[in-house]
Amino acid sequence: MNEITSALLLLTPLLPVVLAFPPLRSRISHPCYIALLPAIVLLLVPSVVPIELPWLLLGSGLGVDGASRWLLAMSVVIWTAAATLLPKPGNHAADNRFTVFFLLTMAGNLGAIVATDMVGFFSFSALMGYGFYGLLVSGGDKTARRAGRIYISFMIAADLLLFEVLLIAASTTSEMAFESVRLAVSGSASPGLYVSLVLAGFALKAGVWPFHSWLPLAFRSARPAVALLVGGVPIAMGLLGMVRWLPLGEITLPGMGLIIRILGAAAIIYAIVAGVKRSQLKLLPAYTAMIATGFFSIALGAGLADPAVWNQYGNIPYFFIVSLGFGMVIVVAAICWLQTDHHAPAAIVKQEDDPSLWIERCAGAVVRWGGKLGCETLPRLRSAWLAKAGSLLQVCAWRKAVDAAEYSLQRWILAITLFLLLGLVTVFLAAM
Amino acid sequence: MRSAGRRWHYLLFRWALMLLLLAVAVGLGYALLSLPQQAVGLSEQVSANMATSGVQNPVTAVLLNFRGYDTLLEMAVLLVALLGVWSLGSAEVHRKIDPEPVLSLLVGGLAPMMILMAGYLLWAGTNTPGGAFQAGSVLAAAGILLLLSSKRFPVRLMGWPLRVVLLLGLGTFAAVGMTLLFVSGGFLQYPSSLAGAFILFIEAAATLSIGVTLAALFLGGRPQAGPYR
Amino acid sequence: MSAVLLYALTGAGLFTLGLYALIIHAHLLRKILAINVMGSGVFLILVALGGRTAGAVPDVVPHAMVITGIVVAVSATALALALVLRVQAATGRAELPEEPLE
Amino acid sequence: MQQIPWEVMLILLPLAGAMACFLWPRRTLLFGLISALGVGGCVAGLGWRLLEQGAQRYAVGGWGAPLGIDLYADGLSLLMLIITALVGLGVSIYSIGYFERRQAILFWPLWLLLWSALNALFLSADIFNLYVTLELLGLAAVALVALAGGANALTAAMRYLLVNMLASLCYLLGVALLYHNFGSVDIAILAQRVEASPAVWAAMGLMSAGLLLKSALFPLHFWLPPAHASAPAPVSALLSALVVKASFYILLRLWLEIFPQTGAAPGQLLGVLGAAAVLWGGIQALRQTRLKLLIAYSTVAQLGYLFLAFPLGSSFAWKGSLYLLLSHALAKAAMFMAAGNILRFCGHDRIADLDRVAQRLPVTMIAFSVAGVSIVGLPPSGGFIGKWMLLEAALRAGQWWWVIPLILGGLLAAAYIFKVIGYAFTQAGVLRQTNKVPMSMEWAALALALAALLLGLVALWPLSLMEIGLPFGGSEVDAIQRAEQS
Amino acid sequence: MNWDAGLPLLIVATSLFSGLMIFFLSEKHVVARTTLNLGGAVFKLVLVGVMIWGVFHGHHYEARLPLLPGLDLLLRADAESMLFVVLSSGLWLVTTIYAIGYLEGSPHRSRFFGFFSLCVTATVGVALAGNLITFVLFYELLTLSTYPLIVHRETEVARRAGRTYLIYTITGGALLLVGTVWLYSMTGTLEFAHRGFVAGLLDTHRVSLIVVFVLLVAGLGVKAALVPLHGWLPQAMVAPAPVSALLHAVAVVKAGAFGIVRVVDDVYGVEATTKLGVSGPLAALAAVTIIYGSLRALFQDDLKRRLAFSTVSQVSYIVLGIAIIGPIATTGGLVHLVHQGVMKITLFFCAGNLAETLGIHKVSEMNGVGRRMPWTMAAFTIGALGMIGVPPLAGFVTKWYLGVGALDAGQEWVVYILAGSSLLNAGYFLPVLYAVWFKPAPDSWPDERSFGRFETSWALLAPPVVTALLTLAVGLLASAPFSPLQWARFITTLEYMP
Repeated sequence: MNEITSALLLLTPLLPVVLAFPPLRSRISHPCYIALLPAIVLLLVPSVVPIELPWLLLGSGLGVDGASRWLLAMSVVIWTAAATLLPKPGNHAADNRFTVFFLLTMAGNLGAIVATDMVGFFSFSALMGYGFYGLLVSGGDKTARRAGRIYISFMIAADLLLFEVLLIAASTTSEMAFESVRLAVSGSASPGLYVSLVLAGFALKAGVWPFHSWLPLAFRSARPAVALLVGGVPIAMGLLGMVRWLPLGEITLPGMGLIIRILGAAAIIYAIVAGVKRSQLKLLPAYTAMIATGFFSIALGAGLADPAVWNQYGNIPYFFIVSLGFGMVIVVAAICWLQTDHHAPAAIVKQEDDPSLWIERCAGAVVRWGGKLGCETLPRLRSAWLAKAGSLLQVCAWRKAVDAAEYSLQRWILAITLFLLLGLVTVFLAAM
Repeated sequence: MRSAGRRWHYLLFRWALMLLLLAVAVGLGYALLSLPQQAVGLSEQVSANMATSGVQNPVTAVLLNFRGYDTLLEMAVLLVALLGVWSLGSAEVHRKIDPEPVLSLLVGGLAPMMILMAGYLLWAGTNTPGGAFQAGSVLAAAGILLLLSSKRFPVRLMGWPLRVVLLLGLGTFAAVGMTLLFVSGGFLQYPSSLAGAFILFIEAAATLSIGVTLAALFLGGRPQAGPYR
Repeated sequence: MSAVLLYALTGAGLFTLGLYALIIHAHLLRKILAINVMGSGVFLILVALGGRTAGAVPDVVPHAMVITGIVVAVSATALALALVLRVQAATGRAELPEEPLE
Repeated sequence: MQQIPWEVMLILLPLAGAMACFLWPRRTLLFGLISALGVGGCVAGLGWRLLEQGAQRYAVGGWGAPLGIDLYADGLSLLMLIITALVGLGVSIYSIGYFERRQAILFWPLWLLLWSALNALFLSADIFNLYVTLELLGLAAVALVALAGGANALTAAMRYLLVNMLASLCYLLGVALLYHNFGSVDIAILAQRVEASPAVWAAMGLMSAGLLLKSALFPLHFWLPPAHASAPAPVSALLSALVVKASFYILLRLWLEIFPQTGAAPGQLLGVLGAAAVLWGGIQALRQTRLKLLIAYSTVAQLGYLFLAFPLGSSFAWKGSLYLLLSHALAKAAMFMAAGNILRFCGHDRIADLDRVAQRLPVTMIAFSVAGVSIVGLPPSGGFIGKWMLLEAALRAGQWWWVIPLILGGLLAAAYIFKVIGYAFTQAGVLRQTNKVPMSMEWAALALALAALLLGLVALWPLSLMEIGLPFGGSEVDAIQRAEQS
Repeated sequence: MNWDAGLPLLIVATSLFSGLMIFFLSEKHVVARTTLNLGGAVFKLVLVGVMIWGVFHGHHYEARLPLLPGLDLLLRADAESMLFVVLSSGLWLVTTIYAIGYLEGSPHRSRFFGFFSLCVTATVGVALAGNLITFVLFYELLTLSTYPLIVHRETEVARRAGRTYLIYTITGGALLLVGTVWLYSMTGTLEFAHRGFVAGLLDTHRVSLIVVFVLLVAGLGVKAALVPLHGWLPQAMVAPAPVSALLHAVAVVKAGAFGIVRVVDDVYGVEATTKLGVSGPLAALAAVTIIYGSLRALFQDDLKRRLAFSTVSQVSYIVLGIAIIGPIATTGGLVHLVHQGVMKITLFFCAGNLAETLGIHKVSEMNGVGRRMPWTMAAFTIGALGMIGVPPLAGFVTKWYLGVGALDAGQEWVVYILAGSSLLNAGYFLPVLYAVWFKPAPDSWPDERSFGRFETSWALLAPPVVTALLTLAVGLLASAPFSPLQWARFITTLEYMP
């Protein structure tokens, strides 16, 4: 029995990856549904023994506990719903690629849920993030690509921050399982840095205000299947990461709690104001999500300020995440259904030049100016300097001098005279 | 201006060189004067071994017996010089001149005399000053005289016979040395009883070779006959 | 100062004089002559010093050496003279060219 | 029957070969090759004897020093003889294809006489006899240079001859002073009797100056590049590989035996000149546009290395210097032969127009490159071992500044060697007619180059030969090493 | 000669002999040449497998040849050398297959493959060298055997690149030689030992030891492309793609980095390195190199040049790991030796495929190429993401160990270097990936060739796919037994064993 559940655990993230392999996928009729099967079966198994995979990465583990069972269920439902919206597998290259990204994102999502250690969670969420970026961008119009680019910028920044978090964690404890890290960090001298890095990292990933700018764009332009996934995949996993990684209920950081609560409140106010101002039906899910994450932040801030409060919550945060996911699905589906008359199916939109993001403009400017100022001209500058130095040293003159010296050395008279002189010097030196 | 400057440089250089050479000369003179007052040489050893050398003239004894190996190599030097001259090109054809009758007569008379003289010098070398090189020089002088007076040597002598004569000295020397290696067990180690004969034999061959080699050197190039043409 | 030493010093003088001429003169014939003068100086020293013990028989080994040396010098001079002729034929002058090599 | 006197055979065999070649010009090849093989056998025989019985002294004519002349063979002379035989064999095989008949009949007797002179020189224990062999060697070398014909070769030969005569006279004057001071010309006897006096200083100055002139130590190298560059290729190989080394050998002997207590100053001076030679020769080689001149200047530079042992003076340094000498002989001979092949193949030796020689003449180019590895001193090659030993000796002696010329010289050597190799790989603008190169010429060059390479892998063997008769004195460095290890 | 002494020699000799034999084959003998090439490579791999088995079972493989009195040429299989041997012989096989496909029909193949084999011989020799003199020997041999590969194209540009390469490497070799001799004159031995062999001289020869360290690192740093000495690497890009792959991933650059590992770990030993105070400057130099290389890569449009500067940056991770004295960071540095090789070789294979199949040489020409060559570009993507350090690929494992090791050793600044470098890596790789996958393809490629069934010939396609899978595998299975990481941990345990 244990072996079967272990295999199921392994297969949950593995099967989608395997199915993403193009030759396999094209031979199977409904790869997106089949990929979900191990997860579904896993949900039916009453008790799952977590497994240790010491050979995987830096030693990982997989497992399903009470909270993550709910999350898994939510994911399965969301992915099934999204799969129904997928275009029929055809010969279109863009659709094929879309399916690949779909499966990869699925693998990342399911894997992150069943991961029991930080490195595993980090790896799966990275896979999920890059896959989701592909989903956003492939076949979308220019707004979608813009959203994708903002998303990937945030994600890289988030990954960097979370990598630091991992390093800090690893230097405090050798075990990377959630529980032991939580314990170790809460016992460490200054958990503040750790906590703030985790918060910033996952806020970037989940699109929490003020890192929300890709959310409205995504909802405005993405395919229905992708719009359906936004709530359950990046947002839910970001919030889950906070809950899993933070030593909540064990440390007391009142200052930080206050700040987070203020930020949460600001997010809610902003979302309401912006949502009323735009008043576009399609953008409603985005503002809903922002309001939800704002509430979550307030709750989290309260938990940080006072561990007792957090401990009272119990499993509520998990349920909150689950219901957020479900709620988003419903909202999106409803809006889809409302707009289905005048919503053209997402197809290949005419490719045109995208207006670049501010971050890209900055990066581009850095590259341009950096190139002009230093790096590109550096070899030229160096060679110019060398040339200058060369002219100072006058290589030509040196050459002439060398030639002239050899010429005079080749002359019989001078050479022999020199030789005499040397003979004399030798003798006198020796005689001394 | 420029040439004047050069000239000045040249003069300066000359004077510097003279001073330098003066220093060399002074140093050399000082070294010579500082030598021990009494000659430290090999006179004693030479006179002690004269009895077994086979000859009475100590110079010949040193040349052909005590330090005979040097002389052997010296013959090789002559051969190398000749080959070197030959490698430069063939001898120029001398102008066909009609020698004056006086010269012709003189040469006709002198040459046999000189050959005879060479023979005497060779013979005398065993006990008084004289020897192979002196004899050879005289022989060479005779040959050069003949050449100058446009006496042509027969072409068939310019090939193989000429080369044999040229090699005679070196060849004999080396052959005797090798033979002695088997006879008395040492290279150029004469049995004391036969030393005189061996030395005379070698000297005779060497005289002939030296004479002909020097005359051939005078020609300044390869002979116009034979495979070296 | 004995006569022997005088000979020897003369030899040293000849040596340096020859050296001077060898350096200064450009014409090859003069150079060859200069070398022969130097050689004579060396031979003079070699022979003369052998007899510096008054009244004793002069050392004969240097004599033999000088004879060998003379033969060698003659051979070298002969080769040198032949070469001078060839150099003159090839370059038109009996001097060493003093241009640098290409 | 007594032991066969291999020493005498070594001198007489090539002499006899030369005479035979001279007498029967149509059979030069036969006699030449027989002599070459015979000399190889004699060297082997002598080497065997030395290994069994240690250093050998042979009294010519049975008189013995000081009256007679002695031949003396120890590890140093044996190694010089071996290297002469190896290079000699290579050159003999190479010249089969190189010379046309007219030149061959003069080349073979001259070359065998040169060989004889070299063997006699390396075996002689008598400074006057050394003078005679030196003259024999010099005249033969001049004659061989002149063999090429043409204005360049003739003027080079003329210059070379004058230098030879001047140098020999200086040497002879030194011999005269030593003889009249100590009454002997035998090296061993002189070594016992010698004591510091003005005459000894003068003799040392004169003899060293003469030998330095012949060894072309900077700034006395003026005659070497034209002579070595304008001679026929096998002759260039002989001159660079062996002839300049002969005078260095005499200097080494004198320095080791007769003038060991000269004080530090002359040694340092020679070291400085050697360093200057390394750098100057390297720079000049780099500046050359013609291949043979480049190689000739490389010889100037490489000869400079040999003199770096003089300021160090330890037996380890001497051995390193000798090792460099041996590997340079092999490598430089191979290099000149390769240059000869390229000259024959392309009809010119302008470096910039080599035009893919690497592809079209691969064996030759491999030979050149492998020889270049040894010249640069890259491992594994004889040049590397020699350089390593010199470096180690310099650092052990605390005279670290000698490391600089050793390293810079290697870099310069790499620069000029790879300049050639680089152009050999690239295409030139103009295509030219090419001539065929005989196989024997290509493979002879490669064999010598590989021998230079091999010298870097079997170093213990030559080093153990150097111990025969202890020509470099007790090996104090080894003693230090042993003490450190225990 | 017994088997334990013969095996190292045999491993070095397999490629030497196949190389020498290939020289004498004429251009026409394609089958014989291919057989020799692949046969040699496979045979070597088998022998290496035997050796790993043997080392694991406690065999002591050691071959000695006397070089000078008291100084031997020593080939020895220890844990560090096995890491490098496996890398070089494994990737040699892959690269050989690739080169056979790449050079099909081009001239001078015998020469090329001959030197190719010699190059690998030298690399394996560097790996197996048991003392510094043997190391120097093979290190110089490596210089010599790579030169003909760089000038293989026979053009003026190639000759200049070759010249630059030699100026750098020969100078470096000379410095290395001086350092080696100097060290030998002080210690009297050069044999690598687990905790170094200079400890006894720390008090008496402090300054000399520092100077020697600088000489050795400068000599090795040339090949490892540490920053002021990196100039040859981008220029050497004129060489054919398999050569670039070999230079960057397997042989030259790695030999330099491996040498620095040897110097710090087995010549000086970590203790002496710390006591002499040279580890800090070395780490700083490596950090500067990492950032500088990434910055330069950002500005390159030529794909191979971009990859070359990326190499400059990435190889210094190895040096950085070694210079942060500590077991975890050292593990990271060592394991990057393998990881960087696998990733970078993938990228160069892909760049070569682009050039060979479509004539693409510039980043700006790569728009939409992912649709034309999906397999190649998938491999490229994996390699590039690995370089950025995305989990679970190879680069992540390295960065992880370097970061943890730096924190462990109390050097927090390294973490910022790593973060900055990752950011820059993303900066120069992600736009490429975006252009490849999401930008529209142009109407025609610069110089397209058709290869029938696949997007390009199978010999060009298989190697990058295999190495991309390896990139994934060494990251994913990092903790499995016999993985590079485990082997590196094993080495570190030996080095830091109390």
